[in-house]
Amino acid sequence: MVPDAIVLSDATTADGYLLVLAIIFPVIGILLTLAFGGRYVERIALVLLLAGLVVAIAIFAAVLRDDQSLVYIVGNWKPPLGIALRADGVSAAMMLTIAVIICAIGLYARGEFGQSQATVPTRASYAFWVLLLAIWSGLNAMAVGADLFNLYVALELLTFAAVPLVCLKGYEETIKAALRYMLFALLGSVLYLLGIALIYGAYGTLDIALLSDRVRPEPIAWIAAALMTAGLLAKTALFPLHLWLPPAHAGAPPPGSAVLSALVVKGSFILIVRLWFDAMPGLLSFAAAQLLAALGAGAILFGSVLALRQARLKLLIAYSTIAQIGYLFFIFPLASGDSASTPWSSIAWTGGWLQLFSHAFAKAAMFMAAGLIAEAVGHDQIADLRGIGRALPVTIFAFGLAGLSLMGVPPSGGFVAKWMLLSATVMEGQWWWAVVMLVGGLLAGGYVFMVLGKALSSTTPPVLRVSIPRHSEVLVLAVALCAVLLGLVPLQPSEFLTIGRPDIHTTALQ
Amino acid sequence: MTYDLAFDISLAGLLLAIALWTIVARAIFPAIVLFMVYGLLLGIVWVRLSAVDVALTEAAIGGGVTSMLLLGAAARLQGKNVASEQLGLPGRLAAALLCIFVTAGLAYAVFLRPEVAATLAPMAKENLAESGLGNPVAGVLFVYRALDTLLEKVVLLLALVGVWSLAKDEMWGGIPGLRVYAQPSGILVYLAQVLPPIGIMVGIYMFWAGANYPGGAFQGGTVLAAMWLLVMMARLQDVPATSAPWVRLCLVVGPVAFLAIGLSGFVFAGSFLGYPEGHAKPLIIIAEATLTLSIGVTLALLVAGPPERMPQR
Amino acid sequence: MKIAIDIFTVALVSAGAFFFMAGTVGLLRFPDTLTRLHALTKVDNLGLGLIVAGLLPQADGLLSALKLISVWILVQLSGAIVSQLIAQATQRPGPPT
Amino acid sequence: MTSGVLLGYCGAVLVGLGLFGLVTNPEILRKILAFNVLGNGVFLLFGVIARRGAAAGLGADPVPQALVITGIVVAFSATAMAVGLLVRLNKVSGQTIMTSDDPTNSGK
Repeated sequence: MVPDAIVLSDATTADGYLLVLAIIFPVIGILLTLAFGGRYVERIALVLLLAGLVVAIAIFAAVLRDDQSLVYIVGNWKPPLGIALRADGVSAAMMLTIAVIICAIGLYARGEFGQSQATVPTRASYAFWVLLLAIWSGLNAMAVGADLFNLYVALELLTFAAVPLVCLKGYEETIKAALRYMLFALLGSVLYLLGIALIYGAYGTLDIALLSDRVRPEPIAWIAAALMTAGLLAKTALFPLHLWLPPAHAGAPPPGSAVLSALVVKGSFILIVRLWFDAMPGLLSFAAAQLLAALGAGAILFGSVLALRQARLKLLIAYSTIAQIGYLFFIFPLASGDSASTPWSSIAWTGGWLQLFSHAFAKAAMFMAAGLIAEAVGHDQIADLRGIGRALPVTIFAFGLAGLSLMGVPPSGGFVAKWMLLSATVMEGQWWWAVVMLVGGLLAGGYVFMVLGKALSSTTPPVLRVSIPRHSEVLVLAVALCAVLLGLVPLQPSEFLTIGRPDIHTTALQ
Repeated sequence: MTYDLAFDISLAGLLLAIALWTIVARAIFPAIVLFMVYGLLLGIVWVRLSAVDVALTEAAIGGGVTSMLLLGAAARLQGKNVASEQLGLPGRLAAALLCIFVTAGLAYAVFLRPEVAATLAPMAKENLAESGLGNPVAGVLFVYRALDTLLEKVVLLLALVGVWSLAKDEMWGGIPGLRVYAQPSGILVYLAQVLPPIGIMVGIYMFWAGANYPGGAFQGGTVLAAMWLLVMMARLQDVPATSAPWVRLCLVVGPVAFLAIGLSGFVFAGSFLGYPEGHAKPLIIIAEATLTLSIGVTLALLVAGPPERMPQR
Repeated sequence: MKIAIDIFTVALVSAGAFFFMAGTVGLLRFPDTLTRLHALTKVDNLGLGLIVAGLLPQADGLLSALKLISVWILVQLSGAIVSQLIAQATQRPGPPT
Repeated sequence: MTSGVLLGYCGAVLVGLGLFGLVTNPEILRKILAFNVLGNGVFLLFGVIARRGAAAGLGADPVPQALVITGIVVAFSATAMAVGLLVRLNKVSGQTIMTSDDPTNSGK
């Protein structure tokens, strides 16, 4: 039962340098703003956001055109000694999603953290732009990393950017939330590092492609995989390690909440997928996959029920994130089954990733909408949002569109994703996950309509504290529309998401 | 060999006893002092493992700067509300069980050694000549896995931005709230006058020797940081404002130089973070020299904490 | 000749170790901070001094010998100053934090 | 039993001790201290693996050593940030412990 290696070229491909740029551009921004004391922090950040978007589009186009992974061998030192960067179809799609959302959040954040002149920015606005750039660098490094330790550094980059973002407002609860997040994240990274030690000691490499060839289903690999997965689950906030998420995501300023909930928790999720499907393909046993999905199911039920009980809009959205993360973990039992020749040609593989992308857009739109609502009325108590739909029709419309994706109702990316996952449960004969998904969809409907019902209930609009600029509302709508547009992808396994992955794959199941 | 083993057994026993003590000690102050001792003992353990580079790092960081940070925090914390939230006995037992489980799993993993030890040592040594370095650990840090090192420096700077962002709004760009223990003609002032010349020499020597012998930018930078902190704490020099241009310059010069060398690799070596043939060593020395300075300033400012007052004008 | 040097080393290092032990016992047994400090200074001065002196003939060359001596000098310096600081701290009221 | 294996077991115990302190001690500063003990245990395991990989005239495999140095830097940064958060929290609220109150504040 020797799993096949992921056959990948070990030389830099023609457009491979783009992967370096994707990581380095934000870093240049961080160094520049530190050097110049932040006088031009917003402008530097916006220019680099644009550059990063161009790079992400170029990477996507190159992968699409060549129908193969982009590879970059850093310093021309091939693994196992050196570090490689690889972007397959999944990475390219991920990076494009990240780029679009980060750019949208950047534009959105100009309202809160913008600088009118080239003056020294305030504490919060300076920190926000630097942290946003750092998060982008970390996420890109997570998407293209092919070395477990390099991914650890990327993971830390992400954590160190995400934690201060939580307590940017400096209130007592947000500092407490940030500290709790920090402790969870530290425990997570130390467990992940422990797994790296064991893997290096047993197999002498940290390169994912080389590992896939060397890892055997044996105790040391299991211990390492268990430790690393436990650590990453703490960072992904999968039930029951989710305690840190709601106060952290609800406490951050709105653009921060959007980036944390839409993207940051996904960084460690990609790594879990890479670990089980790419680095240690022979280890994903039926029991392990069922356990991961069972935790996901727990997250869906627990997160949704608690979301229904929230009085504050931002907390409701944060609990909804816990629930929606749960769906992602169905990818493990449903894609590793024998209904398709490889996990990536299964419908669950496409469905799982689509869930990730559409949730990213939907959740970003929701937090941005919640931010506009809170700005307009000065609070986010759901009970007092009566009639807000009249005052901010575009925002509430965007919120509703995003809600469609969370519920899994057409037309939306969430619908296509959940439909694919549902069909996979049928194909794999694992109907029990279908039950959870349907209940989760109903509960999501419950909490989305709880908000919409209030917002649309009264005919007299409330008095707004400040008026919301129209372009902010349109921006939120655009992001929500992205989640809807994802619903146009055909209901079949996506070819693009299989690029750069081997044709034959052996899991422990077969 | 048996003498060695006896030494290691007593070393490990002592280390574990002190670690246990730091965890269960009742008061925070003795726990931190014990942690300091623990850090120094760990340094010896690293020497026993033939990892002198790590030993230097551990002694400088674990025994030194980390303890300083923790002591500073312990001194600043007010209103200690201890023991009200102590975990119940069942909770503690469950936690103990979990930890024993993890330890047993790890011990088993240590016990399961592969027949052929996995190692990249021959490969790392074989290719070292190309870079002109003599210290293989520096080779891994600055040649083979230079991307990790570069990103790690960004993490360090990011931690500093994170710490600064905890300041009050009106203190942004101000002076860090490092505790200054100035007593005119006190003994600390004397130490701060005598030690830094020696310390700075040691720091620079550590970075310089790091190319061929154990040492390097990080170890050297830590010593520099300690010297600067000493000088500031004795108020021989004021703590600078975080917005001071020279502070900002010192912070970024190392990462910028390293990144610039890395980017020039695109043109001159055919790869990011590659070094053109024959020029590797001088380039690495430049990167390390600037990084030593940047690391020193960053570490010292991390210990100094967020800005707490504004410069008087 | 070699044997004489070795005997010299063993004698001095043993004596140094004795002072270390005595100092440690003092640290544990003496009643208050100042008397404990008194015990500790013996460790720094005599204990380490004797050990360094004993090791000097075993050094590879002048450079290593100088390194050994500078270790002793640095410990002297820091030991003396830290003792002063601790002693000053005992004069101040309040807990040692 | 060789020294390497012995120190490996030592690392395993340090991980357990650190984990215990991190989970059970309510005082945040003690949690941070325990995290450092835990981290050191992990690094020690790297060291044992490096020592095991001694070859080509090197006393230990340089790759895990380099990873540990990077890891120590990151652990220090983490400690600095956590301490910063703690001191700030203490200043704002006078707290030094991580209360186990339900962070959900569901309802109101």
